[in-house]
Amino acid sequence: MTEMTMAQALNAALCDAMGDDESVLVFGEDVGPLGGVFRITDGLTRKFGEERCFDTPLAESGIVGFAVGLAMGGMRPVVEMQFDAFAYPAFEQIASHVAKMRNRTRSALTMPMVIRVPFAGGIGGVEHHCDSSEAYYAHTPGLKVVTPATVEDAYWLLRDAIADPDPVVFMEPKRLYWSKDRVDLTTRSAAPMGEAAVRRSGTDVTLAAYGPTVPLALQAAEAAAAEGISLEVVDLRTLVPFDDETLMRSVRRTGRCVVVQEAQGFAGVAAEIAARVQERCFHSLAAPVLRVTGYDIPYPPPKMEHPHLPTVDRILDAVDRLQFDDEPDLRHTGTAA
Amino acid sequence: MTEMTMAQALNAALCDAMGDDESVLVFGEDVGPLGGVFRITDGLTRKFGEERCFDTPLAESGIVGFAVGLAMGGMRPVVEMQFDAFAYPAFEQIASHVAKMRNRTRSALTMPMVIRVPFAGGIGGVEHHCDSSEAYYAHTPGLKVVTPATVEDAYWLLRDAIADPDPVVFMEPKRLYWSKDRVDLTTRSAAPMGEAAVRRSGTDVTLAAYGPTVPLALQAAEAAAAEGISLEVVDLRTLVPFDDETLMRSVRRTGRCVVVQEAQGFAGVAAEIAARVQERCFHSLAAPVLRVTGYDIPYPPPKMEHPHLPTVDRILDAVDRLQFDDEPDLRHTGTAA
Amino acid sequence: MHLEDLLPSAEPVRFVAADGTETAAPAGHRRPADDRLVEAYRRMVLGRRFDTQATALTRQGRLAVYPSSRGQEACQIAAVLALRDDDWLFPTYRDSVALIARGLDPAEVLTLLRGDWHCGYDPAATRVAPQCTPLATQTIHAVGLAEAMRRKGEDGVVLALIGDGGTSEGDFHEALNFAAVRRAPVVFFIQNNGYAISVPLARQSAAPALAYKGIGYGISSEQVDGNDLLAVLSVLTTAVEHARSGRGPYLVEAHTYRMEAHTNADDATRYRDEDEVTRWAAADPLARLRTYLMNRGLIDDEAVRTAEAEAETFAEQVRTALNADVTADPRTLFDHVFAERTAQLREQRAQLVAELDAGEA
Amino acid sequence: MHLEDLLPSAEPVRFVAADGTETAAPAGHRRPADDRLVEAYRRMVLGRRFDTQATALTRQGRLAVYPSSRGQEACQIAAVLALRDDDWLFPTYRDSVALIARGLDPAEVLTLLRGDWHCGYDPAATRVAPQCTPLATQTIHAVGLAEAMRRKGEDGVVLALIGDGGTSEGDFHEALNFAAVRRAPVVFFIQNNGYAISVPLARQSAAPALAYKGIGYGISSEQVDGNDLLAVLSVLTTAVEHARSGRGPYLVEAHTYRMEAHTNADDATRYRDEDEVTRWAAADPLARLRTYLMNRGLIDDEAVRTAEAEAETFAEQVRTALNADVTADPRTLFDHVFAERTAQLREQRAQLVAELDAGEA
Ligand SMILES: Cc1ncc(C[n+]2csc(CCOP(=O)(O)OP(=O)(O)O)c2C)c(N)n1
Ligand SMILES: Cc1ncc(C[n+]2csc(CCOP(=O)(O)OP(=O)(O)O)c2C)c(N)n1
Ligand SMILES: [Mg+2]
Ligand SMILES: [Mg+2]
Repeated sequence: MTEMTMAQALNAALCDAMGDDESVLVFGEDVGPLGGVFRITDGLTRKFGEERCFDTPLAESGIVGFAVGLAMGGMRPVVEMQFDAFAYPAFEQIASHVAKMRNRTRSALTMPMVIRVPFAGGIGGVEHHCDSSEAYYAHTPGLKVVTPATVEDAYWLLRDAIADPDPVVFMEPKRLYWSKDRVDLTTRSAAPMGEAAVRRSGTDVTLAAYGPTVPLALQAAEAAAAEGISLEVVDLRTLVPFDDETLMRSVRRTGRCVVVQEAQGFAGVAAEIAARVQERCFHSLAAPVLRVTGYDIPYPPPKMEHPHLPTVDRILDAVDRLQFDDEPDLRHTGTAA
Repeated sequence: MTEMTMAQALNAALCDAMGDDESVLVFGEDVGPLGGVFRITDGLTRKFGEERCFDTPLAESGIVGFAVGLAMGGMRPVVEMQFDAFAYPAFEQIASHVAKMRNRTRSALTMPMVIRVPFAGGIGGVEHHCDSSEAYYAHTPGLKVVTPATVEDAYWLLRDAIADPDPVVFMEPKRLYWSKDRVDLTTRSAAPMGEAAVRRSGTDVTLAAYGPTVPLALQAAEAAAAEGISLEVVDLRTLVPFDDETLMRSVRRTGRCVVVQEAQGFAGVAAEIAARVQERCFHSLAAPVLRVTGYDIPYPPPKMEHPHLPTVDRILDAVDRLQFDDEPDLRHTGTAA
Repeated sequence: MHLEDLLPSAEPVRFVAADGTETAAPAGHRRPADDRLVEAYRRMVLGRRFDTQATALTRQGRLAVYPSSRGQEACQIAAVLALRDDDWLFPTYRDSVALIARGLDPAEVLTLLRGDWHCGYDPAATRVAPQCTPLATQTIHAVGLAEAMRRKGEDGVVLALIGDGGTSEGDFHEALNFAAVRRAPVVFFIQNNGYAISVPLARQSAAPALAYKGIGYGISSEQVDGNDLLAVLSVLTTAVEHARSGRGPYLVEAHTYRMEAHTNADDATRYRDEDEVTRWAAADPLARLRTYLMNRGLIDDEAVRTAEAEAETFAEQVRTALNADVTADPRTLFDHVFAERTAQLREQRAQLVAELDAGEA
Repeated sequence: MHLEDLLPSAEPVRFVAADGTETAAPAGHRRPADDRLVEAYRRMVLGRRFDTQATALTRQGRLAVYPSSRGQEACQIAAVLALRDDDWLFPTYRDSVALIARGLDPAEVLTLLRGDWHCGYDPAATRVAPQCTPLATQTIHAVGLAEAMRRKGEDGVVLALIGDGGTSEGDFHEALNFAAVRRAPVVFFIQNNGYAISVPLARQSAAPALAYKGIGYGISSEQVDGNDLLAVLSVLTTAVEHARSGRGPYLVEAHTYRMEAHTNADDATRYRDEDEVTRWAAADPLARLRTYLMNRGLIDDEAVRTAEAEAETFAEQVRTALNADVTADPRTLFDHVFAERTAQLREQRAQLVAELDAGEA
């Protein structure tokens, strides 16, 4: 057991993957000598040389398109988008090629690549540095979308993503980069990519969370326990493919569900989760599936991000609205509207 | 009353808007002498001259970015993206500037522009020509997203969009371009942008649809009526801002809801609608809100688009699954999963 | 690297005038060997016939759509002849004739345009990337693939095709820059056919010539008469050697003309007048090469008849191949989204299969 | 348009050597008037002081982050002096000194970097676009704005700033092309400071110089010694006149150097060695201009003292202005998303207000 940060775990995953497989190439902006602005690629150029980890010209569409060509040629590119909003120039390459190449060639050409995207806020970043863009990718058929919430998952999910035969958009919650944990990466206990994990079991309400909101959900569960309410926390880990089984099993037991997401709410991943849960567990639900998300506004400046972000209080408020007294809550049935 | 196609109504809207307001400029790829590949801008260059309607170099990010600059300078650009997937190169300009400029300048600079996107399929188009991209825009705070389903709406919603002080992504259902109707555009009866419309009243189930799936929903309602089931059809018209009032009023009456969308289902607009409906009408719901959408696959080739697209049968199947006998339907409660 | 090497010739390189007579040999350019020219003629005749056949098939509804390259055959054939079998070609939707010249099965090449499942041929086996529609996106793929080949110790070259309109896209800029910075063995070949659908070159670029874009990236560049097979083949051969020898990428612009409308669905009369088309007809690359080869006695009427007969047989084969109706099984829609179907795709497929069994879909 | 006009000089234009001595006047370039040079010196002293002050404020936590332009003041000041008040400036995050030189309120200029609500100043009133972070995206906005001015009958010019790294983005390519095709009155000014964060120019481009990109679009181009105020001001003035007179856009590359790290948060020792920094310190644009003006007797010790005193007072004002804590009212988060709050935003705002009243958020 050694203590390390999520950033170090991601670095270790890249390092081990490069060591195990010559075809794994890491490139992007400032990932070489600098080691990335978040130091996720720290030391890789020193260890594996310029041929394996290198800086490219400053052009995201070019970086992803270059990776597409390398993948067509049998390589396993792992590219870094420096910040969420700076992946947008690559959107056409991602949506029209990365996601579709296998399909349009009937698997003659495949895209075993990973697009690493540091995402979401909570770090006091200025404009364009804190977008939550996971829904754009999750809505695009042909892409897998993964986001770790623990140090251990950061390592294993990234290893899985790199080993995967299909393209994975790997969303790294910036604010958890410096989160610490004691882990043993020599033996694997983490579930495989594609499975959700119950982080805390409970009986009254299921909290569905992913990436940056998982620690928050756990805090909320802790606080609720003090008030005698038992919350189960499901860490989704993988948004595509989605693990219906684990989540539905939980909701069918608890009969109540709150989805916690940092991204703006409208048409986000939390909407998909709420829709799925009521589609599949309607008769087990004692209350509507509620969402706790960011507001539908551009990500706020550092001094105002706190009021925008989901909080323990908001999660608990949502839990309180789940009609434990079986009285309809008018606040959200829209009669007021 | 004159008979015209949706394409002609859109052309008339552009023509009248340009006539009324000198600052309205129409540009993009092949919108000049050719009149656009769908002829939506037919005759505009002849009527208003090269200064008002013109072809640009072939670069979508440039087209939208150029429009951003024109809007900063007080113009009202109306740009055409030739096909849905060809708007992707402009994604950064749309998400980071069009959507955010007002906010990041505290309204000192505004973006009164319209981005016209011919979207969705049903026209036998080859790859990259039939994407349903509305969710990408609907999930981006700062953008309004509109899609007409009738000839009359095509005219009035486009007029509203051009007159709007904020950026509007105007999604035009390709397959409805040639749909005909007898309309009188001299007097306005159409509801304003921002409001949904009940296209057919019913008592048993609410069908929520938009753009290409509205005519389909109406056919389904017709077929259901024959079987003695009364379906209400709500045409959403505007996805952002969303008209909760009209839809919830309907669902609260019918107690049942099916959302019909052509786009791939995962994290699409239909998911948002299902999530909202159960959040706001839970206690009025006799059954889960079900979705009828495209599959989570890249848009299929012409010969296979039919099995991918929502059909009257699928809508009726969904309606049948709404437990009118009050017996839980296990097919979708996921117990099988 | 001297600036001169990065700038193209002031005038497009040309060996043969429009009337088929040989011009003063352009300085510093080698005339291709005679046997290559005769072979080129054979394939141009075949390509031309294939192209007219494909256009005809759209009228019979056998093809959903077809973008013709009639008038651009010198470029289509030279691009293929300049390459070795182990080199890669990155074509656009307009380059079907090049694929035919490379020996791909016509039915496979036309698969996508028949409305069937995508791309048809096996890109890995043929070393031909799927014909690309999102403009300019393929040019950066070409750079990545070239780098992959280098890493595997292969000395292959990648030739990326692009149109004049496509050069306006940001991806073309990024591709040229990546190729130059990484010294990738890529030849960027612009077929400047004067139009991007309806938009003439003058509205697309104000550059003295598109070939002048190279120097801004440190890329050697040249411009050629795109309807002179000798010129295009000579320059592309030089470009490919340059790339193969590790001297980095090369940019070639060919001045040519799209004789047909953008596709059969397009109405060219809306944006260009017949005189222009007639003028270019006089510069037809196929007639020009035939006259030239005749003048030099490299082919005779007999050879011409043989080539044309061969082309007819080929057209016949294409017709029969496309007579068979496309049978597409919707169940396959879920087969290539991922290596393995996800739980969601298994569910969705099951629903479709149930419908099919119930005879609904 | 002759090719020569589109190609930059073989060597960067320079009037004053690093040691402040005047060099042989570069052919075809006018030396700026003496009074403009003295004024430029005044603003450079002020700009330099503002820059060091801002960096200092990051250490005291008064600024979240600050990208310094120390070493680039000749570019920052010349860019502003070359413009009229009714011309527009499109700056990046690195160009705060230019904004100060244009007379904007320092507290407003630093608003964004203080973590407060966005952009601070009024772009419409100041004719300065919001400092742009998404690289190169502002260059195409500049073209649109220039066209809007032309349409309104104004003879204004737009100067768009961009870094060496930013030139690799597709948007820069599209902006140059749009500007050239539409003959927009835009001056594209590349401050090539040698690095894009940690990436040196050699990994960014293989071009003989970035100024050679112009000819590929039909844009007149020039390169200058970016640490020689006379050269930058002379060339930018020519470029602005060129654009204003309707002759289309102009591209200028200035060779300069970023003396500080990318931002205070960056560690430059990871990617460049001190010797390089020391070498460039000897080419300091401020010292160079001072020596030059002294040699020519255009300023004396007294003038220098006055300028520096003025700068001190200004720095003092900046400190006090930034001492006040930023007070941001979260209710305003919903005020500028749209002209009018949507029903959804009204609901969300109501929830936040309720929380605030309950003292939760
Ligand atoms: C990114 C993108 N935008 C728009 C289109 C639609 N489109 C298809 S072909 C074409 C014109 C291309 O012209 P050019 O590059 O000159 O090639 P040509 O068709 O003349 O061979 C356009 C605009 C596209 N396929 N991709
Ligand atoms: C589209 C985009 N990608 C990446 C970034 C992150 N980033 C900010 S500054 C920078 C380096 C820019 O270098 P350069 O253009 O030379 O300007 P300089 O900072 O040297 O003034 C990068 C990569 C960004 N802001 N925008
Ligand atoms: Mg063309
Ligand atoms: Mg720089």
